[in-house]
Amino acid sequence: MTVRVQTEDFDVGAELAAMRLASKDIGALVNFVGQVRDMNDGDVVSTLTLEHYPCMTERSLESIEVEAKSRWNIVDSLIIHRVGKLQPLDQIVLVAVTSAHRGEAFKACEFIMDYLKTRAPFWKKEATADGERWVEAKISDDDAQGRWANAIDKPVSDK
Amino acid sequence: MTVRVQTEDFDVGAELAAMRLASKDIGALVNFVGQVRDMNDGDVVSTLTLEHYPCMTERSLESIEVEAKSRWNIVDSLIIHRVGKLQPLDQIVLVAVTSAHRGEAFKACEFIMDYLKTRAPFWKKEATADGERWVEAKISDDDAQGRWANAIDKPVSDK
Amino acid sequence: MNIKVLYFARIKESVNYSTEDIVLPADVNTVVALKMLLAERGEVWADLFSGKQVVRAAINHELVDDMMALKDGDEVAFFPPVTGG
Amino acid sequence: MNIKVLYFARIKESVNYSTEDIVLPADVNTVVALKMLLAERGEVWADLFSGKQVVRAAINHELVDDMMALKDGDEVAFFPPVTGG
Repeated sequence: MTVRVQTEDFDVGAELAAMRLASKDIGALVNFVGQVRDMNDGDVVSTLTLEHYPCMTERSLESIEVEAKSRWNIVDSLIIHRVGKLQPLDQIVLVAVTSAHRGEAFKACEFIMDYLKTRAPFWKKEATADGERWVEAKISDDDAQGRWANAIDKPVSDK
Repeated sequence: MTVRVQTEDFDVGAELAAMRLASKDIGALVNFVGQVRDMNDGDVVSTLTLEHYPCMTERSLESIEVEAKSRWNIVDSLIIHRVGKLQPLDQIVLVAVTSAHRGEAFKACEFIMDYLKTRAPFWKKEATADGERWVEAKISDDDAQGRWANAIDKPVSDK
Repeated sequence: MNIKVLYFARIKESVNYSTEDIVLPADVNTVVALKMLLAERGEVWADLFSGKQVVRAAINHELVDDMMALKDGDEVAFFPPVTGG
Repeated sequence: MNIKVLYFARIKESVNYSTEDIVLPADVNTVVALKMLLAERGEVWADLFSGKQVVRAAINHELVDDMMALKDGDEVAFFPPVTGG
Protein backbone atom coordinates (compact mmCIF):
# COMPACT_ATOMS: atom_id res chain seq x y z
CA MET A 1 0.00 0.00 0.00
CA THR A 2 1.48 3.28 -1.14
CA VAL A 3 0.47 6.93 -0.85
CA ARG A 4 2.20 9.80 -2.59
CA VAL A 5 1.20 13.47 -2.42
CA GLN A 6 3.27 15.52 -4.84
CA THR A 7 3.39 18.59 -7.07
CA GLU A 8 5.01 16.68 -9.97
CA ASP A 9 3.08 14.79 -12.62
CA PHE A 10 3.15 10.96 -12.62
CA ASP A 11 3.62 8.31 -15.31
CA VAL A 12 0.48 6.16 -15.28
CA GLY A 13 1.92 3.49 -17.58
CA ALA A 14 5.03 3.01 -15.44
CA GLU A 15 3.06 3.00 -12.16
CA LEU A 16 0.57 0.41 -13.43
CA ALA A 17 3.23 -1.82 -14.96
CA ALA A 18 5.16 -1.89 -11.68
CA MET A 19 2.00 -2.79 -9.76
CA ARG A 20 0.73 -5.56 -11.98
CA LEU A 21 4.19 -7.16 -12.45
CA ALA A 22 4.74 -7.32 -8.68
CA SER A 23 3.07 -10.73 -8.35
CA LYS A 24 1.98 -13.64 -10.53
CA ASP A 25 -1.07 -13.92 -8.27
CA ILE A 26 -2.44 -10.73 -9.78
CA GLY A 27 -5.11 -11.25 -12.40
CA ALA A 28 -6.80 -7.86 -12.27
CA LEU A 29 -5.73 -4.23 -12.11
CA VAL A 30 -8.39 -1.55 -11.84
CA ASN A 31 -7.45 2.08 -11.73
CA PHE A 32 -8.88 5.56 -11.86
CA VAL A 33 -7.19 8.61 -13.35
CA GLY A 34 -8.73 11.98 -12.57
CA GLN A 35 -7.87 15.00 -14.69
CA VAL A 36 -8.67 18.71 -14.69
CA ARG A 37 -11.69 19.63 -16.83
CA ASP A 38 -11.82 23.00 -18.57
CA MET A 39 -15.40 23.60 -17.45
CA ASN A 40 -17.02 23.55 -14.03
CA ASP A 41 -20.51 24.74 -13.11
CA GLY A 42 -20.82 26.32 -16.55
CA ASP A 43 -17.64 28.39 -16.43
CA VAL A 44 -14.35 28.00 -18.25
CA VAL A 45 -11.59 27.03 -15.83
CA SER A 46 -8.08 28.18 -16.72
CA THR A 47 -6.16 26.89 -13.71
CA LEU A 48 -6.92 24.76 -10.69
CA THR A 49 -4.96 25.07 -7.46
CA LEU A 50 -4.99 22.24 -4.97
CA GLU A 51 -4.36 23.05 -1.32
CA HIS A 52 -3.97 20.29 1.25
CA TYR A 53 -3.23 19.65 4.91
CA PRO A 54 0.21 18.03 4.99
CA CYS A 55 0.53 15.01 7.31
CA MET A 56 -3.23 14.65 7.63
CA THR A 57 -3.47 14.08 3.87
CA GLU A 58 -1.06 11.16 3.90
CA ARG A 59 -2.55 9.78 7.10
CA SER A 60 -6.12 9.88 5.79
CA LEU A 61 -5.17 8.29 2.47
CA GLU A 62 -3.28 5.54 4.27
CA SER A 63 -6.25 4.83 6.51
CA ILE A 64 -8.52 4.64 3.44
CA GLU A 65 -6.17 2.04 1.94
CA VAL A 66 -6.13 0.06 5.18
CA GLU A 67 -9.93 0.12 5.24
CA ALA A 68 -10.12 -1.05 1.60
CA LYS A 69 -7.69 -3.87 2.28
CA SER A 70 -9.72 -4.99 5.30
CA ARG A 71 -12.92 -5.11 3.25
CA TRP A 72 -11.72 -6.83 0.07
CA ASN A 73 -9.18 -9.45 -0.80
CA ILE A 74 -6.81 -7.23 -2.75
CA VAL A 75 -3.08 -7.57 -3.36
CA ASP A 76 -1.99 -3.94 -3.31
CA SER A 77 -3.19 -0.36 -3.71
CA LEU A 78 -1.62 2.90 -4.80
CA ILE A 79 -2.83 6.48 -4.38
CA ILE A 80 -0.99 9.37 -6.02
CA HIS A 81 -2.54 12.81 -5.56
CA ARG A 82 -1.11 16.04 -6.89
CA VAL A 83 -1.19 19.42 -5.15
CA GLY A 84 -0.34 22.91 -6.37
CA LYS A 85 -1.26 24.61 -9.62
CA LEU A 86 -2.74 22.55 -12.47
CA GLN A 87 -4.18 23.20 -15.93
CA PRO A 88 -7.01 21.51 -17.85
CA LEU A 89 -5.96 18.01 -19.04
CA ASP A 90 -3.43 17.74 -16.20
CA GLN A 91 -3.66 14.57 -14.16
CA ILE A 92 -4.85 15.11 -10.57
CA VAL A 93 -5.08 11.68 -9.04
CA LEU A 94 -4.32 8.02 -9.69
CA VAL A 95 -5.90 5.25 -7.64
CA ALA A 96 -4.90 1.72 -8.60
CA VAL A 97 -5.78 -1.63 -7.04
CA THR A 98 -4.53 -5.12 -7.88
CA SER A 99 -6.22 -8.38 -6.98
CA ALA A 100 -6.55 -11.96 -8.13
CA HIS A 101 -10.07 -11.41 -9.45
CA ARG A 102 -11.67 -8.36 -10.97
CA GLY A 103 -14.72 -7.85 -8.74
CA GLU A 104 -12.72 -6.97 -5.67
CA ALA A 105 -10.37 -4.61 -7.52
CA PHE A 106 -13.34 -2.72 -9.00
CA LYS A 107 -15.03 -2.36 -5.63
CA ALA A 108 -11.89 -1.40 -3.72
CA CYS A 109 -10.86 1.17 -6.32
CA GLU A 110 -14.25 2.88 -6.37
CA PHE A 111 -14.43 2.73 -2.56
CA ILE A 112 -11.04 4.45 -2.25
CA MET A 113 -12.12 7.20 -4.66
CA ASP A 114 -15.42 7.76 -2.87
CA TYR A 115 -13.70 7.99 0.52
CA LEU A 116 -10.91 10.17 -0.82
CA LYS A 117 -13.52 12.59 -2.17
CA THR A 118 -15.11 13.07 1.24
CA ARG A 119 -12.37 12.42 3.80
CA ALA A 120 -8.97 13.43 2.41
CA PRO A 121 -8.11 17.08 3.18
CA PHE A 122 -7.69 18.55 -0.30
CA TRP A 123 -9.37 21.72 -1.49
CA LYS A 124 -9.67 22.98 -5.05
CA LYS A 125 -9.63 26.61 -6.06
CA GLU A 126 -10.36 27.38 -9.68
CA ALA A 127 -9.51 30.43 -11.74
CA THR A 128 -12.23 31.57 -14.16
CA ALA A 129 -12.77 34.76 -16.17
CA ASP A 130 -14.54 36.18 -13.07
CA GLY A 131 -11.56 35.52 -10.81
CA GLU A 132 -10.72 32.79 -8.33
CA ARG A 133 -13.24 30.74 -6.39
CA TRP A 134 -13.18 27.73 -4.08
CA VAL A 135 -14.88 24.65 -5.47
CA GLU A 136 -17.89 23.63 -3.39
CA ALA A 137 -18.18 20.05 -2.13
CA LYS A 138 -20.87 18.01 -3.85
CA ILE A 139 -23.72 16.32 -2.04
CA SER A 140 -23.39 13.51 -4.58
CA ASP A 141 -19.94 12.74 -3.18
CA ASP A 142 -21.40 12.27 0.28
CA ASP A 143 -24.02 9.99 -1.25
CA ALA A 144 -21.33 8.01 -3.04
CA GLN A 145 -19.36 7.56 0.15
CA GLY A 146 -22.45 6.81 2.22
CA ARG A 147 -23.44 3.77 0.20
CA TRP A 148 -20.33 1.90 1.40
CA ALA A 149 -21.54 2.11 4.99
CA ASN A 150 -24.22 -0.49 4.25
CA ALA A 151 -22.37 -2.36 1.55
CA ILE A 152 -22.53 -6.11 1.79
CA ASP A 153 -19.10 -7.11 0.69
CA LYS A 154 -20.00 -10.30 -1.09
CA PRO A 155 -18.18 -10.33 -4.40
CA VAL A 156 -20.37 -11.54 -7.25
CA SER A 157 -17.75 -11.48 -9.97
CA ASP A 158 -14.55 -13.25 -10.64
CA LYS A 159 -11.70 -12.43 -13.00
CA MET B 1 -15.55 3.56 -29.34
CA THR B 2 -12.73 1.27 -30.35
CA VAL B 3 -12.24 -2.50 -30.38
CA ARG B 4 -8.97 -4.24 -31.16
CA VAL B 5 -8.34 -7.99 -31.13
CA GLN B 6 -4.67 -8.73 -31.61
CA THR B 7 -1.82 -11.12 -30.86
CA GLU B 8 0.61 -8.30 -30.00
CA ASP B 9 0.96 -6.75 -26.57
CA PHE B 10 -0.33 -3.21 -25.95
CA ASP B 11 1.07 -0.14 -24.20
CA VAL B 12 -1.36 0.74 -21.40
CA GLY B 13 0.25 4.11 -20.66
CA ALA B 14 0.08 5.27 -24.28
CA GLU B 15 -3.49 4.03 -24.75
CA LEU B 16 -4.75 5.74 -21.60
CA ALA B 17 -2.93 8.99 -22.33
CA ALA B 18 -4.45 9.16 -25.82
CA MET B 19 -7.93 8.55 -24.41
CA ARG B 20 -7.86 11.06 -21.58
CA LEU B 21 -6.23 13.80 -23.67
CA ALA B 22 -8.90 13.48 -26.38
CA SER B 23 -11.22 15.98 -24.69
CA LYS B 24 -11.14 18.65 -22.01
CA ASP B 25 -14.61 17.46 -20.99
CA ILE B 26 -13.05 14.31 -19.57
CA GLY B 27 -12.65 14.32 -15.81
CA ALA B 28 -12.46 10.58 -15.19
CA LEU B 29 -10.76 7.58 -16.75
CA VAL B 30 -11.44 4.14 -15.32
CA ASN B 31 -9.75 1.10 -16.74
CA PHE B 32 -9.21 -2.57 -16.18
CA VAL B 33 -6.09 -4.53 -17.11
CA GLY B 34 -6.33 -8.32 -17.00
CA GLN B 35 -3.20 -10.42 -16.89
CA VAL B 36 -2.34 -14.12 -16.94
CA ARG B 37 -1.98 -15.65 -13.47
CA ASP B 38 0.48 -18.47 -12.89
CA MET B 39 -2.09 -20.48 -10.93
CA ASN B 40 -5.61 -21.58 -11.78
CA ASP B 41 -7.75 -24.07 -9.86
CA GLY B 42 -4.73 -25.03 -7.81
CA ASP B 43 -2.39 -25.86 -10.69
CA VAL B 44 0.62 -24.03 -12.03
CA VAL B 45 -0.11 -22.60 -15.47
CA SER B 46 2.86 -22.27 -17.83
CA THR B 47 1.10 -20.94 -20.92
CA LEU B 48 -2.38 -19.78 -21.81
CA THR B 49 -3.70 -19.94 -25.36
CA LEU B 50 -6.65 -17.78 -26.35
CA GLU B 51 -8.81 -18.93 -29.22
CA HIS B 52 -11.55 -16.70 -30.62
CA TYR B 53 -14.20 -16.50 -33.33
CA PRO B 54 -13.02 -13.80 -35.73
CA CYS B 55 -15.66 -11.31 -36.87
CA MET B 56 -18.04 -12.36 -34.09
CA THR B 57 -15.48 -11.27 -31.51
CA GLU B 58 -15.24 -7.74 -32.86
CA ARG B 59 -18.97 -7.54 -33.41
CA SER B 60 -19.84 -8.67 -29.90
CA LEU B 61 -17.32 -6.29 -28.30
CA GLU B 62 -18.66 -3.41 -30.37
CA SER B 63 -22.21 -4.19 -29.34
CA ILE B 64 -21.13 -4.27 -25.68
CA GLU B 65 -19.62 -0.80 -26.11
CA VAL B 66 -22.79 0.47 -27.76
CA GLU B 67 -24.84 -0.91 -24.90
CA ALA B 68 -22.56 0.72 -22.31
CA LYS B 69 -22.76 4.05 -24.10
CA SER B 70 -26.56 3.87 -24.19
CA ARG B 71 -26.72 3.19 -20.44
CA TRP B 72 -24.24 5.74 -19.13
CA ASN B 73 -23.13 9.21 -20.08
CA ILE B 74 -19.59 8.33 -21.12
CA VAL B 75 -17.25 10.05 -23.55
CA ASP B 76 -15.44 7.07 -25.06
CA SER B 77 -14.52 3.44 -24.52
CA LEU B 78 -11.70 1.17 -25.63
CA ILE B 79 -11.41 -2.61 -25.58
CA ILE B 80 -8.18 -4.35 -26.51
CA HIS B 81 -8.15 -8.14 -26.21
CA ARG B 82 -5.24 -10.38 -27.07
CA VAL B 83 -5.45 -13.83 -28.67
CA GLY B 84 -2.86 -16.54 -29.21
CA LYS B 85 -0.25 -17.84 -26.79
CA LEU B 86 0.45 -15.97 -23.55
CA GLN B 87 2.58 -16.47 -20.44
CA PRO B 88 1.96 -15.56 -16.77
CA LEU B 89 2.22 -11.77 -16.24
CA ASP B 90 1.30 -11.13 -19.89
CA GLN B 91 -1.51 -8.65 -20.40
CA ILE B 92 -4.71 -10.19 -21.78
CA VAL B 93 -7.22 -7.38 -21.92
CA LEU B 94 -7.59 -3.63 -21.46
CA VAL B 95 -10.97 -2.00 -21.01
CA ALA B 96 -10.93 1.78 -20.57
CA VAL B 97 -13.77 4.28 -20.26
CA THR B 98 -13.68 8.07 -20.10
CA SER B 99 -16.42 10.34 -18.78
CA ALA B 100 -16.96 13.72 -17.21
CA HIS B 101 -17.64 12.22 -13.77
CA ARG B 102 -16.25 9.12 -12.14
CA GLY B 103 -19.41 7.19 -11.23
CA GLU B 104 -20.40 6.53 -14.82
CA ALA B 105 -16.90 5.52 -15.91
CA PHE B 106 -16.68 3.00 -13.04
CA LYS B 107 -20.05 1.47 -13.88
CA ALA B 108 -19.51 1.36 -17.63
CA CYS B 109 -16.05 -0.20 -17.28
CA GLU B 110 -17.25 -2.94 -14.94
CA PHE B 111 -20.32 -3.55 -17.12
CA ILE B 112 -18.15 -3.99 -20.21
CA MET B 113 -15.91 -6.47 -18.39
CA ASP B 114 -18.86 -8.46 -17.05
CA TYR B 115 -20.47 -8.67 -20.48
CA LEU B 116 -17.19 -9.45 -22.21
CA LYS B 117 -16.71 -12.37 -19.80
CA THR B 118 -20.02 -13.96 -20.75
CA ARG B 119 -20.74 -12.83 -24.32
CA ALA B 120 -17.50 -12.34 -26.25
CA PRO B 121 -16.37 -15.54 -28.03
CA PHE B 122 -12.95 -16.13 -26.50
CA TRP B 123 -11.82 -19.44 -25.03
CA LYS B 124 -8.81 -20.08 -22.84
CA LYS B 125 -6.74 -23.23 -22.90
CA GLU B 126 -4.07 -23.57 -20.26
CA ALA B 127 -0.96 -25.71 -20.18
CA THR B 128 -0.15 -27.29 -16.82
CA ALA B 129 2.23 -30.05 -15.73
CA ASP B 130 -0.61 -32.51 -16.51
CA GLY B 131 -1.00 -31.26 -20.08
CA GLU B 132 -3.42 -28.89 -21.75
CA ARG B 133 -6.98 -28.23 -20.62
CA TRP B 134 -9.78 -25.85 -21.56
CA VAL B 135 -10.69 -23.36 -18.86
CA GLU B 136 -14.25 -23.83 -17.63
CA ALA B 137 -16.61 -20.88 -17.56
CA LYS B 138 -17.43 -19.60 -14.07
CA ILE B 139 -20.92 -19.37 -12.67
CA SER B 140 -19.76 -16.22 -10.88
CA ASP B 141 -19.28 -14.55 -14.28
CA ASP B 142 -22.90 -15.25 -15.19
CA ASP B 143 -23.92 -13.80 -11.83
CA ALA B 144 -21.79 -10.72 -12.45
CA GLN B 145 -23.36 -10.17 -15.84
CA GLY B 146 -26.86 -10.92 -14.59
CA ARG B 147 -26.89 -8.12 -12.04
CA TRP B 148 -26.83 -5.53 -14.85
CA ALA B 149 -30.15 -6.77 -16.16
CA ASN B 150 -31.93 -5.20 -13.19
CA ALA B 151 -29.51 -2.37 -12.59
CA ILE B 152 -31.09 0.97 -11.97
CA ASP B 153 -28.74 3.28 -13.75
CA LYS B 154 -28.95 6.20 -11.41
CA PRO B 155 -25.44 7.44 -10.78
CA VAL B 156 -24.85 8.31 -7.15
CA SER B 157 -21.34 9.63 -7.48
CA ASP B 158 -19.74 12.52 -9.22
CA LYS B 159 -16.13 13.20 -10.10
CA MET C 1 -31.51 -25.26 -47.15
CA ASN C 2 -27.72 -24.91 -47.04
CA ILE C 3 -25.88 -23.68 -43.98
CA LYS C 4 -22.31 -23.43 -42.83
CA VAL C 5 -21.48 -24.77 -39.37
CA LEU C 6 -18.45 -23.75 -37.30
CA TYR C 7 -17.12 -25.38 -34.13
CA PHE C 8 -14.84 -23.76 -31.57
CA ALA C 9 -12.58 -24.61 -28.64
CA ARG C 10 -13.32 -27.83 -26.76
CA ILE C 11 -16.15 -28.68 -29.16
CA LYS C 12 -13.94 -28.29 -32.23
CA GLU C 13 -11.41 -30.66 -30.66
CA SER C 14 -14.07 -33.19 -29.65
CA VAL C 15 -15.75 -33.45 -33.05
CA ASN C 16 -12.49 -32.90 -34.89
CA TYR C 17 -14.13 -30.46 -37.28
CA SER C 18 -13.68 -26.71 -37.42
CA THR C 19 -16.19 -26.05 -40.19
CA GLU C 20 -18.53 -27.91 -42.55
CA ASP C 21 -21.30 -27.21 -45.03
CA ILE C 22 -24.57 -28.99 -44.31
CA VAL C 23 -27.67 -29.43 -46.45
CA LEU C 24 -30.55 -29.49 -43.99
CA PRO C 25 -33.67 -31.67 -44.32
CA ALA C 26 -36.81 -29.56 -44.59
CA ASP C 27 -37.91 -30.23 -41.00
CA VAL C 28 -34.62 -29.04 -39.48
CA ASN C 29 -35.19 -25.30 -39.24
CA THR C 30 -34.16 -24.27 -35.73
CA VAL C 31 -30.95 -24.39 -33.72
CA VAL C 32 -32.30 -27.12 -31.46
CA ALA C 33 -33.37 -29.22 -34.43
CA LEU C 34 -29.88 -28.86 -35.88
CA LYS C 35 -28.40 -29.95 -32.54
CA MET C 36 -30.60 -33.06 -32.60
CA LEU C 37 -29.49 -33.80 -36.16
CA LEU C 38 -25.85 -33.55 -35.14
CA ALA C 39 -26.48 -35.72 -32.06
CA GLU C 40 -27.61 -38.53 -34.36
CA ARG C 41 -24.06 -38.82 -35.73
CA GLY C 42 -23.13 -40.92 -32.69
CA GLU C 43 -20.87 -40.96 -29.66
CA VAL C 44 -19.00 -37.67 -29.34
CA TRP C 45 -21.74 -35.83 -31.19
CA ALA C 46 -24.51 -37.33 -29.11
CA ASP C 47 -22.60 -36.46 -25.97
CA LEU C 48 -22.26 -32.81 -27.01
CA PHE C 49 -25.52 -32.07 -28.76
CA SER C 50 -28.24 -34.06 -27.04
CA GLY C 51 -28.62 -31.51 -24.26
CA LYS C 52 -26.39 -32.93 -21.55
CA GLN C 53 -23.80 -30.19 -22.03
CA VAL C 54 -24.12 -26.44 -22.36
CA VAL C 55 -23.38 -25.63 -26.01
CA ARG C 56 -23.85 -22.03 -27.02
CA ALA C 57 -24.93 -21.12 -30.53
CA ALA C 58 -24.45 -18.06 -32.72
CA ILE C 59 -26.06 -17.32 -36.06
CA ASN C 60 -24.24 -14.90 -38.32
CA HIS C 61 -22.08 -13.75 -35.39
CA GLU C 62 -24.93 -13.09 -32.97
CA LEU C 63 -25.52 -15.18 -29.85
CA VAL C 64 -28.90 -16.89 -30.15
CA ASP C 65 -30.96 -19.29 -28.11
CA ASP C 66 -31.90 -22.80 -29.19
CA MET C 67 -35.36 -21.79 -30.45
CA MET C 68 -33.88 -19.50 -33.09
CA ALA C 69 -34.97 -20.23 -36.66
CA LEU C 70 -32.41 -21.08 -39.35
CA LYS C 71 -32.37 -19.49 -42.80
CA ASP C 72 -30.68 -20.58 -45.99
CA GLY C 73 -27.09 -19.35 -46.09
CA ASP C 74 -26.76 -18.93 -42.31
CA GLU C 75 -23.39 -19.28 -40.62
CA VAL C 76 -24.10 -21.26 -37.45
CA ALA C 77 -21.42 -21.59 -34.75
CA PHE C 78 -21.35 -23.95 -31.77
CA PHE C 79 -19.05 -23.38 -28.83
CA PRO C 80 -18.72 -23.85 -25.06
CA PRO C 81 -19.47 -21.01 -22.63
CA VAL C 82 -16.90 -18.29 -23.27
CA THR C 83 -13.88 -17.73 -21.02
CA GLY C 84 -12.15 -14.58 -22.26
CA GLY C 85 -11.14 -11.46 -20.39
CA MET D 1 -4.89 24.19 28.21
CA ASN D 2 -2.82 25.16 25.20
CA ILE D 3 -3.77 24.12 21.68
CA LYS D 4 -2.66 24.93 18.19
CA VAL D 5 -5.36 25.84 15.65
CA LEU D 6 -4.97 25.60 11.87
CA TYR D 7 -7.28 26.99 9.18
CA PHE D 8 -7.46 25.83 5.58
CA ALA D 9 -8.80 26.87 2.19
CA ARG D 10 -11.78 29.25 2.18
CA ILE D 11 -11.75 29.47 5.97
CA LYS D 12 -8.08 30.43 6.07
CA GLU D 13 -8.76 33.22 3.57
CA SER D 14 -11.83 34.45 5.45
CA VAL D 15 -10.21 34.70 8.87
CA ASN D 16 -6.84 35.67 7.40
CA TYR D 17 -5.04 33.25 9.70
CA SER D 18 -3.37 30.00 8.79
CA THR D 19 -2.34 29.00 12.30
CA GLU D 20 -2.45 30.32 15.85
CA ASP D 21 -1.77 29.15 19.39
CA ILE D 22 -4.68 29.53 21.77
CA VAL D 23 -4.85 29.24 25.56
CA LEU D 24 -8.29 27.86 26.27
CA PRO D 25 -10.48 28.85 29.26
CA ALA D 26 -11.21 25.84 31.49
CA ASP D 27 -14.80 25.45 30.25
CA VAL D 28 -13.78 25.22 26.58
CA ASN D 29 -12.96 21.55 26.25
CA THR D 30 -14.74 20.31 23.12
CA VAL D 31 -14.62 21.20 19.43
CA VAL D 32 -18.04 22.81 19.55
CA ALA D 33 -17.06 24.92 22.58
CA LEU D 34 -13.96 26.07 20.69
CA LYS D 35 -16.12 26.99 17.71
CA MET D 36 -18.34 29.10 19.97
CA LEU D 37 -15.28 30.79 21.42
CA LEU D 38 -14.03 31.66 17.93
CA ALA D 39 -17.50 32.88 16.90
CA GLU D 40 -17.32 35.49 19.69
CA ARG D 41 -14.49 37.22 17.82
CA GLY D 42 -17.07 38.92 15.61
CA GLU D 43 -18.22 39.23 12.02
CA VAL D 44 -16.30 36.79 9.82
CA TRP D 45 -15.67 34.49 12.75
CA ALA D 46 -19.29 34.53 13.85
CA ASP D 47 -20.38 33.82 10.31
CA LEU D 48 -18.11 30.77 10.06
CA PHE D 49 -18.24 29.27 13.51
CA SER D 50 -21.73 29.87 14.91
CA GLY D 51 -23.17 26.87 13.08
CA LYS D 52 -24.56 28.45 9.91
CA GLN D 53 -21.85 26.91 7.75
CA VAL D 54 -20.44 23.43 7.55
CA VAL D 55 -16.97 23.59 9.08
CA ARG D 56 -15.16 20.29 9.44
CA ALA D 57 -12.72 19.69 12.27
CA ALA D 58 -9.71 17.44 12.71
CA ILE D 59 -7.74 16.80 15.88
CA ASN D 60 -4.17 15.61 15.45
CA HIS D 61 -4.86 14.77 11.79
CA GLU D 62 -8.02 12.75 12.39
CA LEU D 63 -11.46 13.91 11.29
CA VAL D 64 -13.65 14.36 14.37
CA ASP D 65 -17.15 15.50 15.12
CA ASP D 66 -18.06 18.59 17.12
CA MET D 67 -18.57 16.69 20.36
CA MET D 68 -14.94 15.55 20.46
CA ALA D 69 -13.05 16.49 23.62
CA LEU D 70 -9.91 18.63 23.43
CA LYS D 71 -6.67 17.81 25.25
CA ASP D 72 -3.70 19.96 26.10
CA GLY D 73 -1.27 20.11 23.16
CA ASP D 74 -3.85 19.15 20.51
CA GLU D 75 -3.49 20.34 16.95
CA VAL D 76 -6.99 21.35 15.89
CA ALA D 77 -7.76 22.10 12.24
CA PHE D 78 -10.84 23.77 10.76
CA PHE D 79 -11.68 23.51 7.08
CA PRO D 80 -14.57 23.40 4.59
CA PRO D 81 -15.85 20.09 3.21
CA VAL D 82 -13.03 18.59 1.14
CA THR D 83 -12.95 18.73 -2.66
CA GLY D 84 -9.97 16.65 -3.80
CA GLY D 85 -9.78 13.80 -6.27
